[in-house]
Amino acid sequence: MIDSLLAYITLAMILFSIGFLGVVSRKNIFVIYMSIELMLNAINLIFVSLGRYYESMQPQVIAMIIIAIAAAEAAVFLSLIVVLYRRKKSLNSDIFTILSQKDSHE
Amino acid sequence: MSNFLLAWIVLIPFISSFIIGVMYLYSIKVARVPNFVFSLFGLSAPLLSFLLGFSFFLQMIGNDEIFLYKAYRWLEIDGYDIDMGFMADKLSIFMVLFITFVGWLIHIYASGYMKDDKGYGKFFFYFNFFLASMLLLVLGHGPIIMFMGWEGVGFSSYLLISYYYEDGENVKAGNKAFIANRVGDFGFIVAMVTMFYYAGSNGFDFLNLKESLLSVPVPVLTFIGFSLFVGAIGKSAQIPLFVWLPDAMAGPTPVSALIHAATMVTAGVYMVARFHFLYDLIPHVGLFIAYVGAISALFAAIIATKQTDIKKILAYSTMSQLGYMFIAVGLGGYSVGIFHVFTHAFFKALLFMGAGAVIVALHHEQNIFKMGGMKKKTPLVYFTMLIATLAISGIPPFAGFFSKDEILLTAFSSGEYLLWIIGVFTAILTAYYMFRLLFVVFYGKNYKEDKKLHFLPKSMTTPLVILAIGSILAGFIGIPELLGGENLIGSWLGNWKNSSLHVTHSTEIILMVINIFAALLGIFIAYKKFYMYDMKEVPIFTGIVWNKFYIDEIYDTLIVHKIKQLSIFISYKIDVHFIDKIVMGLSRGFIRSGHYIAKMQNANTRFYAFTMLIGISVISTYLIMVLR
Amino acid sequence: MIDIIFIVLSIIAISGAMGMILFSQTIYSALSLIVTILALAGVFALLSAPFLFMVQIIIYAGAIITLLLFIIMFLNIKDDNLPSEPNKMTTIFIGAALLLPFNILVLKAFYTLPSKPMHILGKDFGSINDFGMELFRSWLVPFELISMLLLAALIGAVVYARKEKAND
Amino acid sequence: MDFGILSVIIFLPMFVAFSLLLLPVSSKITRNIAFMTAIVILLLAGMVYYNFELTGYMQFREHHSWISSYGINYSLGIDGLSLIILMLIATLIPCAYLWLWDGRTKGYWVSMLLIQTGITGTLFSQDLILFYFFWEAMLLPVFMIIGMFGTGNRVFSTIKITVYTIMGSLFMLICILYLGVAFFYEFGSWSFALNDLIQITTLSRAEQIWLFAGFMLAFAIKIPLFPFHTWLLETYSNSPTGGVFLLSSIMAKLGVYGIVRFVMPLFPELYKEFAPYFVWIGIFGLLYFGIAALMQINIKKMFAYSSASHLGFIVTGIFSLNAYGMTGAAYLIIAHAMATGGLFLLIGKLEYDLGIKSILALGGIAKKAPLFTVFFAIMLLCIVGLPGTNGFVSEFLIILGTFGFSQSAGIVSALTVLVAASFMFWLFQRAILQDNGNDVSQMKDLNLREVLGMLPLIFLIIGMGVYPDWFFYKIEPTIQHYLIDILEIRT
Repeated sequence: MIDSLLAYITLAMILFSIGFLGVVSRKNIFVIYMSIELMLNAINLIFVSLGRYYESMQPQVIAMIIIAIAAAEAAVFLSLIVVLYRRKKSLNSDIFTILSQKDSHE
Repeated sequence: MSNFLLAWIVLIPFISSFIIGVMYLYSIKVARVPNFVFSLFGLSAPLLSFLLGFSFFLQMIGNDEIFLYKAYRWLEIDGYDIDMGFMADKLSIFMVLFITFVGWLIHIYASGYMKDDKGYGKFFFYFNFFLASMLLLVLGHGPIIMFMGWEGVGFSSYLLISYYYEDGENVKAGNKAFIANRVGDFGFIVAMVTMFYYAGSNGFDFLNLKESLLSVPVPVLTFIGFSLFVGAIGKSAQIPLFVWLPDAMAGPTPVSALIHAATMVTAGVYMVARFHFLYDLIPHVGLFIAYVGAISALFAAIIATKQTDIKKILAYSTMSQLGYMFIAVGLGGYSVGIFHVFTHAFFKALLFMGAGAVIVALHHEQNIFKMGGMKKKTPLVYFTMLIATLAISGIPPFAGFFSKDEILLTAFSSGEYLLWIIGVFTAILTAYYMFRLLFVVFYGKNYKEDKKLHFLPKSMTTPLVILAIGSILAGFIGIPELLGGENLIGSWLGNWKNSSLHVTHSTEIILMVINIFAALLGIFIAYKKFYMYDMKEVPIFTGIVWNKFYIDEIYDTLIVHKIKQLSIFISYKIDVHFIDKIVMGLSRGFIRSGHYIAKMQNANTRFYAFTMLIGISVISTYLIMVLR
Repeated sequence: MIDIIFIVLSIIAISGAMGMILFSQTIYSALSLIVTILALAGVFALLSAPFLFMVQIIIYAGAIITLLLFIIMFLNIKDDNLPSEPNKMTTIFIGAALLLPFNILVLKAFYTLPSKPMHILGKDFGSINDFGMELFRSWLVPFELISMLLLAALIGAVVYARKEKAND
Repeated sequence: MDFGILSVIIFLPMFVAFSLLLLPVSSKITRNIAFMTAIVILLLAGMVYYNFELTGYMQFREHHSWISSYGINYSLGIDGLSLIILMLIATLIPCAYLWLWDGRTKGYWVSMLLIQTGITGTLFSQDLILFYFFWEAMLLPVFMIIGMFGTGNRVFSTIKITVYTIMGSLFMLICILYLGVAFFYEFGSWSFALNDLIQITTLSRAEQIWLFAGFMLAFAIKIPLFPFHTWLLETYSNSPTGGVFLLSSIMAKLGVYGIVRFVMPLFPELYKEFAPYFVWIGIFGLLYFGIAALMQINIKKMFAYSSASHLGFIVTGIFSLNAYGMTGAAYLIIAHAMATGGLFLLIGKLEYDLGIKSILALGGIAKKAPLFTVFFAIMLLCIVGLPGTNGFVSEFLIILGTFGFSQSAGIVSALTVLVAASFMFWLFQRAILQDNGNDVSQMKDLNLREVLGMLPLIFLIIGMGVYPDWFFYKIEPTIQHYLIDILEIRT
């Protein structure tokens, strides 16, 4: 009974929620990144469990593509963090607000 | 029949004015066109029209034929046609004859008067246009066509009055004339529209209206008649829309002669006569018209007694004489009114041209108290002016006597004795102020300067002579039966309601004598006061009469000023501070709230995520509730 | 048996995730994430996805998160470089409350699906063979696009991380 | 006419504009090509006019599917009213180009061409979404031309006109969508074609009134009716000549056209029911704006008020519910477009030569530039409604129609003969004729090109005034169709 679909979905949703909470609550840019990764994993889990449920290979392929995209994301994201940290000596995600062009609107 | 020639009576001056206008523009832009070319076109157009009119006149003798020419369908709406048509009956052809004839003489005079003016071509362009509009007014076969001429006359008078446009005052006078005329036009248009709805079903021309107006209820007819008369008031300068007439003297003198003698101001009288079938049905409005005329006549005569500007005196005298005409047409004596229009055309044109000659001779001096002794210097002008003055004062056998006598006879025989008394009193005043002018200008000794007089060309003096002959003879076409004559004009214009037949011959003689006596009384007073007038200085006048009863000022304060204030109130108060505030306030509200919303766009991604979270939460809650 | 494994893995995964968002030290968070990911790899294995199990361990845990750890260490983060997060717990609780409807909604949606046993399928399902056939038959174009994406990410990363000029 | 002549008329200017934008050509060549385009369109419009049949129904129909899943079609057609407005546009624009000949940049010409596309598209659309599309597309180049080439506080003016017009047209969009949905519920398929939407029967009275109000708001702002007029002053006084020319002479008229084309068939009952209000609003606007114009110092603001005054009169005409008033209104649309367009071109020249907009700083122009004065006078007479110009014919017919609608309204509306005359002639005196001692030596008289540009207008003004029947017979059946078939009024 416990191995029915709902259990896997519940797990995935819990992980997803935790990831979301991490994005919302933490300022540490690394943790935000990791939370996003966690959310991606939760989604992967849903895909895979649905694949198992419908006995289809397609979701697994999608999950695999997501992992590949996560890898690409990791590369870009981490290099960005490196640049940012070099300049501002901070991991606070709020300093990214300097990227907005708010001044030109005033 | 050669009815299409009717259209050419109107078209010839139009075409000639167009040609002159184009040539004038050519002359100022490219190469100078000599003056005689302008005068060639300008003078031939009225003459040709006159000849055409005369040919129609000849065809009309002895029968009651009405010539009708429909040129084209002007417009067609809803299956209803309005034509561009021309109609000549005895009334209109009579008008055409003296309009073109007197107009022609004034044209000749103007060719001498305007000789040195730079805008010679322009002047004839306006002049021919004026004449053409007047002819259109007279020959139109229905109210709409008449109205076109009506407005055209108003506009060309504007052009001519503001002829010397560099001076703002002249243009202002032109504006005044145009706006006052437009007030009249408002009445005309209202009358026309009402007529169209109540009586236009069979066709909107005079012949059909004559029939269909019979079935219209009297209150509506009263309204129509009253509104039409508002139009006549504006055009013919009666109380209360006369203010433009004295100011209209801003134009060159031939313009005054044309406006006052042959065209424009007589249009109102003509219109009432043209709509005689309407006014016959509503005698109470006719009486009102007669009273307005009488009061205007008296009022203008009183003002004229105190004026110093030679042209303004004549202007007020025109207004006064128009008042006489309205007494006649108001009381149903249409032929009498038109008779006076006819005689008046001659002597008033003559008076203005004579005055113009004096003005030119004295190098554009218009104050009569700076003139004097002109009798010796310009004897020809003196004699012609004397004839005209005698005519306007009503001394037999000059033209004015017969027509004025008939008007007063009409008033008396209709039982309107008050009108008659006003008429007679005005006749005394008329004789007085006209002879005051004559004595001061031609006998007075005020003009001391020995400046050489300006030369008067032949073209200016010849028309004077012709008009003087006209002023003597014009009255003879309407000699009353009493004096053994035949009232040619009365019989020519048809068997209109004419109440003069109801008095006995003895009464008629008494009235005639009273009139002559009144004129002589006026002359006598003027002689006493002004013969051999000699005053060292130009007198300075004050008082309510000299200030024309402050009518201009009253209009300025009560109407013009108030409208200006209202205009400022609307455009600078309501629009800016009220309507604009509301609308732009709305937009400012949007902009302000936009600022607040923009504050949320603070580039803080966590904040965005949290907002998103709230959104997800709300939507999910909603969906849970909906999807059971 | 599977149930027990699943429960254990779930507990590990959830506690790892909790740890990740709760630790204030970055390095601990990263280590917690590895735990979660490994636990998830186990769950993938339970779902008859052996290939993904391997990919998860090798690429995710082995490459991506290791890269992350490497960067964290490379940057040599000190405590005062870390942002202060005083409202962390409050936000987490509020957020959790707000997320509850969403979770309920999703679970409600899946609840409508008919229940079905989820035991491990035979060898054929989820093998590399199957996976490869699927990938290169129906997903060839996305696959190629992914390679382009990876290339672009690679170039982007190099451009970003390049040593900056002094005057920048 | 199988090649879709209406589409060619619509999209030729746009095509030319984009080609010119992409090609590296100078502003002079741009201008020449723009002028050629306008001439070609004039010829095409003449072809349409020649082949137009004397019925009141839509002709030259073109129908293509555009967004078929929502029943949005590219559907064009013209009737008598559109025809005369088309002829108006086609005649006015080349004339205006001749006047704008010198000193305009490439962007200016491209904007003008794009505006032409928007205008003609609006005119031909038979599908409400398509209409809305062109209606908005027409505004964008107007904003550009005011914002880029205007004078004074031009950005503020642009914002103001944007706020006003977008607000109005958004309400219209909502109403259009509402109608589409109502059609879907009633007939089970999507359509936004005018002919389909008029068949809707399910709308309650309250819904109808709201929709009517929404449409009327959009058009009232564009016209503008009292009290939505304050954008007009800023915009007219700050727009460049070309912009103000198109705004006053054509776009304002499209507001009136929209009422006749869409509001009347969609809500015939309400149209009849609310007609008295609009007749009086029109008359009120006529007097209100006319009086306001009297004391304006800025010559362009004065003409802005004057325009508004006449447009109020046009609205009175179209709501008079009889053939006289409606024909008169259609005629006044043309007459006023020509006169006011000509006047704005003339004033534009005045401004270009002297750099003056204040009446007080003018004067003595007549002596310096007689031809200018003559043309100015003729335009002015048309505005004033002197017989012999088409202004008179239209004003007379509208007064006639209004009188037929309500006697008191007719009498009040006859005041128009006074209102326009008083401020126009006063302006003429102060700004053109009398010598105020101001320095106007920079003023040049018209050259041959400008005379050529103005002559067609003069010819039409006088020709249409002297022989109106010539121009009437094309539009008469359409008006009858409106009255008998749509409004179901026996005349």
